[in-house]
Amino acid sequence: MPSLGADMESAVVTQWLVKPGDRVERGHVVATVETAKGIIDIEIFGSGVIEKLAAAVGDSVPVGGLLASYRAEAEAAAPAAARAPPATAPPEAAAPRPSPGPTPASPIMSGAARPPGAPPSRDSAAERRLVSPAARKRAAELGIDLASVGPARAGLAITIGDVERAAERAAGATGAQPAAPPSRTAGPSDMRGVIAQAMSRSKREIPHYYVGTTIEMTHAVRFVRTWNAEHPVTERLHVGALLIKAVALALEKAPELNGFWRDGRFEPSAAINVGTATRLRRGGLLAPALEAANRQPLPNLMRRFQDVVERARSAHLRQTELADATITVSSLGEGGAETIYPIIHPPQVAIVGFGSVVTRPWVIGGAVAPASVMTATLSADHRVSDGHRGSQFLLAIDRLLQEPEKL
Amino acid sequence: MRTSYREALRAGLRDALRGDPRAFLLGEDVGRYGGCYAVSKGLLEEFGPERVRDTPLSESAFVGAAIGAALDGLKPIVEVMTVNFSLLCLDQIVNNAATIRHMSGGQFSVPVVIRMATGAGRQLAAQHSHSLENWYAHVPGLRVIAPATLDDARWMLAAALADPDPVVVFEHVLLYNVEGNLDPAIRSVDIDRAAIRRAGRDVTLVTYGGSLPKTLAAAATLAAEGVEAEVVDLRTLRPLDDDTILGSVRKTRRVVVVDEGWRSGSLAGEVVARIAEAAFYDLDAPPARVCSAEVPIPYAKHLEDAALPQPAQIVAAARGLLGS
Amino acid sequence: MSAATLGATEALTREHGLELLAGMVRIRRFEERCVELYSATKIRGFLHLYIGEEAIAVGVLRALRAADSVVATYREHGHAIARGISMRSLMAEMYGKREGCCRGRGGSMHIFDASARFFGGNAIVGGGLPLAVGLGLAAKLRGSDSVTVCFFGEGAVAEGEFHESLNLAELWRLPVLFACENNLYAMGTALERSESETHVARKAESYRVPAATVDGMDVLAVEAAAASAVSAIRAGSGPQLLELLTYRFRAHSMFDPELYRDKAEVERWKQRDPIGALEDRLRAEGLLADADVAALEAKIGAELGDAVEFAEHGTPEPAASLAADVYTRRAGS
Amino acid sequence: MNVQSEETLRATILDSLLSVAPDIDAAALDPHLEFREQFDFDSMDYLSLATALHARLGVDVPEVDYPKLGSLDGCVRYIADALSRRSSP
Repeated sequence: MPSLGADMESAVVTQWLVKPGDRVERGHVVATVETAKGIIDIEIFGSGVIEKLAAAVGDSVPVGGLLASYRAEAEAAAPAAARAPPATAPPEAAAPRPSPGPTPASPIMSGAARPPGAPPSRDSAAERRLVSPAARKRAAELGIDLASVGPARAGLAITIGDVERAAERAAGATGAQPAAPPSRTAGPSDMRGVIAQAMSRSKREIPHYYVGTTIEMTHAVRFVRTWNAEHPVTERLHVGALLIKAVALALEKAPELNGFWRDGRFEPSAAINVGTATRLRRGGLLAPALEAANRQPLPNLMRRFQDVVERARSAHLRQTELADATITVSSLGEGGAETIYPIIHPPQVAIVGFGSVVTRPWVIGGAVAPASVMTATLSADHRVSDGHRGSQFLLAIDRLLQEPEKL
Repeated sequence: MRTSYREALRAGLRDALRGDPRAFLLGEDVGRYGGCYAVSKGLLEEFGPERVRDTPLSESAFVGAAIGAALDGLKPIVEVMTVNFSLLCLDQIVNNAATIRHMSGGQFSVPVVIRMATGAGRQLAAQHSHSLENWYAHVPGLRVIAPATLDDARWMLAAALADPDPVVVFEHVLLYNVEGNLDPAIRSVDIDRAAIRRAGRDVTLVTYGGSLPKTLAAAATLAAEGVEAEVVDLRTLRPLDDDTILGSVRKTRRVVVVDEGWRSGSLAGEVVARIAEAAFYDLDAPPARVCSAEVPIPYAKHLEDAALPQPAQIVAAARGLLGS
Repeated sequence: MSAATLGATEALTREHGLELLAGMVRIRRFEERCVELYSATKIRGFLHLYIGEEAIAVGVLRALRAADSVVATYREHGHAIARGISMRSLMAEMYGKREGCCRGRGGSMHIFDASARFFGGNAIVGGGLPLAVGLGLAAKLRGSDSVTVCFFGEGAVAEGEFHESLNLAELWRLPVLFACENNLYAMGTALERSESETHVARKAESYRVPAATVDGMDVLAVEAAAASAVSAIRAGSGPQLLELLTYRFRAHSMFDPELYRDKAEVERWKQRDPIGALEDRLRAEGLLADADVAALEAKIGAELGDAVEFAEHGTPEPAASLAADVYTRRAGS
Repeated sequence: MNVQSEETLRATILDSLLSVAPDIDAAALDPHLEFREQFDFDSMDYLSLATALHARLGVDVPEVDYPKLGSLDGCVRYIADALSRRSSP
């Protein structure tokens, strides 16, 4: 089983396209497997005759596990050196995306499966997903994530036609046919697995530090209430939008919290794209990004916020919206717990948590009085920033929320 | 009007000799013999030995002499029997004809037309069958044209003679016997532009010269399968008409270049490179080439056929790009 | 041969003698200045000097009319000057300037001048012979009586184009004078090391081309032979060939170690310097005084100084016009 | 308001609900039960529902009235009331 990305640990065989005795050529698609990110073709990395299928349809095979064996030309039976492209396409646009990350070496890469004389290095062409230049360009224009587009048939490259059909499906899905998902966005059944992998990786790899503070929300809550009383339903605000805007503005002065940790180093992001952790009704969560959140007027940001939350909950998000976030905000909303200690979503380097707004005793002008307050926490990557910077960042958010009309 | 490619060329020559007293034809056996491929048959009788001039087997001298005469303002039309023989006068074409205008700072033009037969298909083996159009198409200062249709055979010579610079004309040996009707509406052709010989939306087939009939046959086969191929006839191999080539590729997003030259260092390679440079993001599949096998063209029919681009290979290449 | 026998049979006037002398000295001084300028890196590329061979260009080209044509070699400064191309135009071309005769495209080896019907220096040995045949053919087809002179070295005799061209020119009876400048060495290869038959005139005879061997160091002899040949050709004799025996005093190009020839041999030939020989005869006949030489040198010095000045102040051809003149109508590829 | 029109209204409201939350099972919906309980609705969902109702029916629900949209029955009641208030002078 080839590794199709750093987050993948195993996949389920969904179809065999060859049987023992079949002749295969390097590059043939021999099977399809289902991963958390969708169904992916498995290409064979050498030529020969299939001897044995080691995994049956429905079997979950760990990365590096044996899928099948084949007899290479003039050689004894060898494990099938099947490799498939990473599910994540290379970046299309200027906006940074998480990279597929390094692929751990696996036994199937070694030994007789390699053609004689071939270097033991990874074959990037074999791993690469076949996408035509025209398809790449069109996908970038349409904002279609190529990972959500499949070829007309296994083994073919993704063409501009495939991209345009995917775009039509996506457009149809957001319109009259909500039942048809536009992309292979992770569904509820595999959502848990995706979260499990990402969070395991996060806890395994990222040295988190945590800082927290309590923020008075009287002004912010009153601002929203007044605004909403004065505006029709289509123009109303949600406290969450204020929080996102405050985070985004505070990030302008905290670049070490905004970006990605990749290949052993921090890549700061010029764009501030705030992911909003959105709980799904059937369990799990998604964090669609609000792009350039620091630069959008609050009403616009609110509309966009409402839009992505709605679409996240109705499975209409585009993959790009999930991949674009440079930081994440996790807000518990009303009626929830007071404090959350969130875990960073790799390859991001920080996540901000907001608890529920609650009424608590608060010292105002030397006297204790009831006030609306909220706990803000920051989990950040210690490889990139230190607690002191994190603390300053939270205090900046606090200051911004005290003057909500300026957001 | 029913005619053959050979007769169409002859009609063009006759027009030239009648229409311009500066024009004259010279080459090996163009006079009494009537031309190796009988293109100039009958012209000696009509125009006399001064203007239909047999030469000794001295390619360098008579091609050089034509260049010298052109330097002095005449309009020589040289026939070199085959492109293989033209290697004997490569010096004159490349070092003199192509350079003198530039080397002289624009003082002299070389309005010579050099015709030569090219290509395989008549079992003439390796010293009479090669396609070296790209050798000439490589050279700045030359214009290289390849009439592939009756109308082009009929009218390209006039356009070539009107060009003040040296023009090399390639006539594929398999085309000489092609027969058909000239389009009476056509009285001249534009040698600056490639021609779309068949319109289509699914894949572009770029070709020239003797490969055009094969490519059109392939397009017909593809059409029967529901694949609409657009066939671009380059006509002018230098300068290439990038606009027409790229326009077609941008429409179909797939391209097969059919070239009887060998693949390595071929004109097909140049066409593909230009497409990659200028239309990379319009491509839906890697450009493909169908070229001759990299062997000296062999004598035996089955071997010769195997060495040359054939319609089936063109069809297969197009199918490959379409995944069909 | 000695200076005393120079042009012994020719009657010589002072005016004629001074013209010939001035023609050769102009070439000599021009090239000597080129050596200096090359050393100062003002002139680059290959620079092939004609020093020692001036009698040929001066002697042969005096036979031509304006409507006649010249095809030369890459050692063609002498031919260009003798044909009347201005020193300014030549020097600016050496400098690679836009005011040069070829706008800096040609340089030393590729001098062209349409008004002089000078169809090029040609840096392909033998490459000019077919062109000369073509120019002759054009004249014949037009019915004009103009003649083409084609200069080439004895090295070109080994090329097929020499044989093809002589054959074709005679076959078609074309008005071409083939002027072979036999300076004994093709770069470093002596004639006897490259030819089974070292008499170039004999090769011409095998193509039925009338040929004569002439002392190329004797400007009067060259002049007489060329005048006779050109007049016969103009009258319709068909092509002729002159083998002009000469010697270059300097290296093949600017510098070479001259391992291929003996220093004593070079010195021997220098004793026969065509300029010195003519001077000697003119003085001997009382036709030349020191003051004449001084005046001549002063005049040529001024012309040369003006040419260098002109070239120095020329404008470099803008690189933007790089692709100009590749084609007449367009820049295309 | 007759039965017919209430049924039409109920269908429209249900449609709006499904447009906001297409993942809920309409067949299993309990009209009396709060959306919050049944479908884990949060304030953003209520805002979205209010926006959808405004788009379909032109009713602008003030923020203070969001709690009245808590269940399907509540929605029908509230919207019918709002519509009748709007139509009668």
